Amino acid sequence: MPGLEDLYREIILDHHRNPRNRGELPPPAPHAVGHNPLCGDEIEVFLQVTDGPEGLTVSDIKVGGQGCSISQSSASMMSQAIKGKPVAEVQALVRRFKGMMSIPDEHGNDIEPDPSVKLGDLEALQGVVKYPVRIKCAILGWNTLLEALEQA
Amino acid sequence: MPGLEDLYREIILDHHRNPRNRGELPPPAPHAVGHNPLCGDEIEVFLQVTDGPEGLTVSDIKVGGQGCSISQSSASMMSQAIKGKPVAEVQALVRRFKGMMSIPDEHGNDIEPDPSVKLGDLEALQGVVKYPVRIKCAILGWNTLLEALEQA
Amino acid sequence: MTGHALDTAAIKQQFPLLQRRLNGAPLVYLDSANTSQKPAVVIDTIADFMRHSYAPINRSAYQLAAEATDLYEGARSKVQQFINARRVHEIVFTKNATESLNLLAYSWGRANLRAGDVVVLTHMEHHANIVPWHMLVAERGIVLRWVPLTADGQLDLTTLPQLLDGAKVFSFTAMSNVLGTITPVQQLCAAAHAAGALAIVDGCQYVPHNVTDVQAWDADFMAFSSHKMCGPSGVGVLYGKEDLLEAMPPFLGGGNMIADVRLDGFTTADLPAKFEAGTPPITEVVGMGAAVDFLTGLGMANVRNHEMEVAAYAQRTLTERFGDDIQLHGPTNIEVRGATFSLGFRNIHPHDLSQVLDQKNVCVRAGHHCAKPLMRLLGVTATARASFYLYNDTDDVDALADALDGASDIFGY
Amino acid sequence: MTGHALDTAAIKQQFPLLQRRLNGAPLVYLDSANTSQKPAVVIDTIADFMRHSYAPINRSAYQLAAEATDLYEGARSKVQQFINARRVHEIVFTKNATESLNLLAYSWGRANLRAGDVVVLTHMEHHANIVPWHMLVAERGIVLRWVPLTADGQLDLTTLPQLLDGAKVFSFTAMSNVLGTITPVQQLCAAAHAAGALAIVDGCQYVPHNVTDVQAWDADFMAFSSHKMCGPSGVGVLYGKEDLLEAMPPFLGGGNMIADVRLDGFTTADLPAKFEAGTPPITEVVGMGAAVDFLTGLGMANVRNHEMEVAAYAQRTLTERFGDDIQLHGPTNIEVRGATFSLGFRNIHPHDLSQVLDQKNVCVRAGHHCAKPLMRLLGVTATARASFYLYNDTDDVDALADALDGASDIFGY
Ligand SMILES: Cc1ncc(COP(=O)(O)O)c(C=O)c1O
Ligand SMILES: Cc1ncc(COP(=O)(O)O)c(C=O)c1O
Repeated sequence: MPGLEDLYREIILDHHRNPRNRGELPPPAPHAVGHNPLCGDEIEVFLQVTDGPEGLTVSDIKVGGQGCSISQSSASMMSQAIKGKPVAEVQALVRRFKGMMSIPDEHGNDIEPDPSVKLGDLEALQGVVKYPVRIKCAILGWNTLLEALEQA
Repeated sequence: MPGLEDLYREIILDHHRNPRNRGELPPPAPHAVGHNPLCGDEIEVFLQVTDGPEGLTVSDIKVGGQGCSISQSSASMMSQAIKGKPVAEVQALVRRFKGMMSIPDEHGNDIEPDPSVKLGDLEALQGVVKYPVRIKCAILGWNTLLEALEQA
Repeated sequence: MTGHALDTAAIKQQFPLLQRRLNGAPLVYLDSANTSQKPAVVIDTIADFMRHSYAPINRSAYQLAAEATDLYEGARSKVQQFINARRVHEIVFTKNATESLNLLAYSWGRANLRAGDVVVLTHMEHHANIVPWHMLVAERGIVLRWVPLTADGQLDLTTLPQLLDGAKVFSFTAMSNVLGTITPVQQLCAAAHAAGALAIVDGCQYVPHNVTDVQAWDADFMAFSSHKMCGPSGVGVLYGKEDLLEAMPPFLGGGNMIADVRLDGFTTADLPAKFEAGTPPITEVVGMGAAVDFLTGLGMANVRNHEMEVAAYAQRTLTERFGDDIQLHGPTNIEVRGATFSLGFRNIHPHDLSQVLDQKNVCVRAGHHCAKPLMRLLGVTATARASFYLYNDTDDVDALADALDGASDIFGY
Repeated sequence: MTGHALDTAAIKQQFPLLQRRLNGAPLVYLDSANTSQKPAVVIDTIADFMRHSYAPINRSAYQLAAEATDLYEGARSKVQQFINARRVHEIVFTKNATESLNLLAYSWGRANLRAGDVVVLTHMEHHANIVPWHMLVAERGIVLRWVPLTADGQLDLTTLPQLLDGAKVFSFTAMSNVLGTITPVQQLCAAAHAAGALAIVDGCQYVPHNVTDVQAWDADFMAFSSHKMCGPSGVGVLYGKEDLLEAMPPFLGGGNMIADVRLDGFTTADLPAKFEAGTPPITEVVGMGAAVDFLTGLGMANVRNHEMEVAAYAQRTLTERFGDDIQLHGPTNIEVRGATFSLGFRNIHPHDLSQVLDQKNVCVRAGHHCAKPLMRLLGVTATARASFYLYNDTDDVDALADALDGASDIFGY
């Protein structure tokens, strides 16, 4: 399908077909539900946050909900990328990812990419920026993650 | 002033300069205030309604308030025309006058002119119909009269 | 009246946007349930009005303003006739149908509804006919009851008398923006009245596509929007029976809606000004008048007939070509549905489907269509929706089918 | 920045309506305080948008809709920059300034104001900034206090601290639509904040004519309308500080303003969608963006300078030619006034005056200008108002003066 290769990279379709870390964690796991009010997509994020050698660490994450290939694969890749990472690193990754999605920071300014933060597979989502409506899809899981972290 | 002769007939300007029946009647005279919300004109109508040989009769009327030449002269002519008239005749005159002003009846239909009701000087106001904004001016005193009659 | 077929080729020519080519190919616009395209006559009326006749309405004595006022009020008469309202001042111009419904909930609702009072809605309402009532639940403690649906997406009326028992309001759509279902409006109004409830009709999806007669229905209120019926954005309508509108307190306060304002209070103007606070969408109302003329010229019975043909063709084509791979929500009986189809296709998420169809310039909306309660009932978070209007024809159905054909490639199903 | 003079002759050429001849003579449009005319670039933007790019915004994934969304949201950024708001989602599109002010009274007011709470207004407010508060007086028992005026029609600030003492809100106009008075907005905002009150600015008459900087003012909210600033009718703006807008409950309920809707309740979307329920005035917002570009191109400082020149010339000409026969309301100091003049002329009622001036195609508004409390203070029921904008020049002043000259004939004074 000409023109959409940028959006639907193979790795994205793979995460869409086989989402990683799917499931739930029982209460009192920190937990949040995110909605994309435009299309009805819903993502649930469950966390296990424990004290580790490098401070608070996301020792486990599960992702639930339903959505399109972009929101599902983005959340799936996100879960892989942050599992086992210290919260501080997770936050830096969220920032980096939002920067890639052209989302401004809390002051409305562009986010400069921090080269020390590695995106790995998540780079595959770069093509989404050309489809502004889909940015909301790609970012849904990440905003839900932030909300869940606030509960931790 | 070419074009406005139809509107500003001499008799209208005369009533404007020398309004008839100007003043107030003390309570408990039936009384109403009408506003033209578009331009701020205000007209007050005070009535004396007594039982006469032909039924309830407007034995006296006074007109107060401020407004443009059209609203003032229309109210002034109205006061002359109805003073001493039975209420039933007054109501027929209101209907006839509204018909001349192209105002539909309570069902939204045109009012057919009733030839038995004489307009007299009020005919001079016929030219107002060409100026839809001014119809509201011409009709203000008459609607206020109806309200005052309801109090009687 | 036998009516005549619409000449869709000629009609399409009248819509400049439908002549546009995107990436070298023509557009197939199938999102009219969301918002419709505008014929040249509407665009020209709007531009000409601003070029030659734009002026304030109602408040100035000069000729230019009188002309503009005549055009504005003339549009009100056109709308009155279009829906067969009894009086011209029963037509209130708002910014959209959403404001019209909120006006009812705020003004009529706050004046008449107390804790425990019942408002009946249906499971297929648009958020615009749900959220204003939710606000009254939170604020006043009113109670909502919901008319359920049958398996094929019609209203299930078996329990309607019980649902309406003791209700103050029955507010329902005349046509679902998701399922395409046309509801039996006249019967529903009668049922509401039999129970002593007001009947509020959400006419957003019905008025643009069918002959509307609020008097025959005996509807108490109806809300609809210009932008879905070939008119400009920025203007909606609230129809209301005169005595009901008269008795209601005002909603928005400001210029035009007052008789007098003093430091210590105000009195309201007569209808319809009472509900038209501030400078109205002057140009847009005039443009809506042109849209009404355009529709009247085509004949709404002809529009309905045309859309029934397209709907029947779409149903047949999509089912024949895709069988179990396609799921069409809503009634199969064309008599009780419009040409709006929510669909599921294989396992492709509607958002992805819409993106892929867009590669072929086929514009369909993916999402919850502002009807999340209905989505939950259907067991989906979203659908793709193809909605056809008077400028669409069977070629557009074929274009949709062809685009669907290619859609699964990329996802490898 | 020294700025440059406006080339009014060239500017007039850009306004099609001002080229119109009525009864064989050109129009002299002096009613821009009521609503302004539209430059060709705005009319063309609107028509082109409907011809080429009209589509739903926000809710669809296809390219046409993405384009329309970009144009719509682009206009929001333009408006943000035009008034120097900090964040783009501090700009909420409404249908007009009246809705913006009602939104505040309904949403912020009902969430925050209780019986006895004080709202301070001024004696020169437009009904749009009075009636919504009157409604809260009736509904909630809030108390209104009024800032009085000096003899020359400025705000009398001697008792302002006392008036603001204990107040929750100070809502005032930045420029009077009747007197032309420009108020010291920054000082008034500071006084409000010193008293712990919110500062709400009615920017309807200011924003179209001056450089506006809500951050420099430290205004909490500001309302204004597109149609008075060369833009289309049907769209207004509410500016609000992010944290205040965030904390407010929604106003109108429906599509676009929700995050989720269930049978038993709803949650709201983020700013600005939270306050933009239903299909917005899509085309009109895009048109407003073109108007903002047009104004920015001219330079608002240049606009203000030009209007000061015209105002000074008008004041001088009318006083010299008519002496005691003319009464000009409002300040004589051009520094604190715009080019809007309410006037009394001999004993001619404003309505008659406007009608007579119209014979010479001079369009002025007669009436109470939606400011009845101010009219009572001035001791009149109405005034005639001549208001000048960027397309007016000293020739228009002369045309007004000439028309006034002839006005008394018919009334025989
Ligand atoms: C000072 C002022 N405030 C508010 C308004 C109301 O604006 P709108 O009618 O566009 O809602 C106006 C204009 O009519 C005005 O001049
Ligand atoms: C059934 C129905 N009701 C209400 C609305 C709301 O209309 P608007 O967005 O024009 O206010 C819509 C369309 O969005 C609709 O389809």
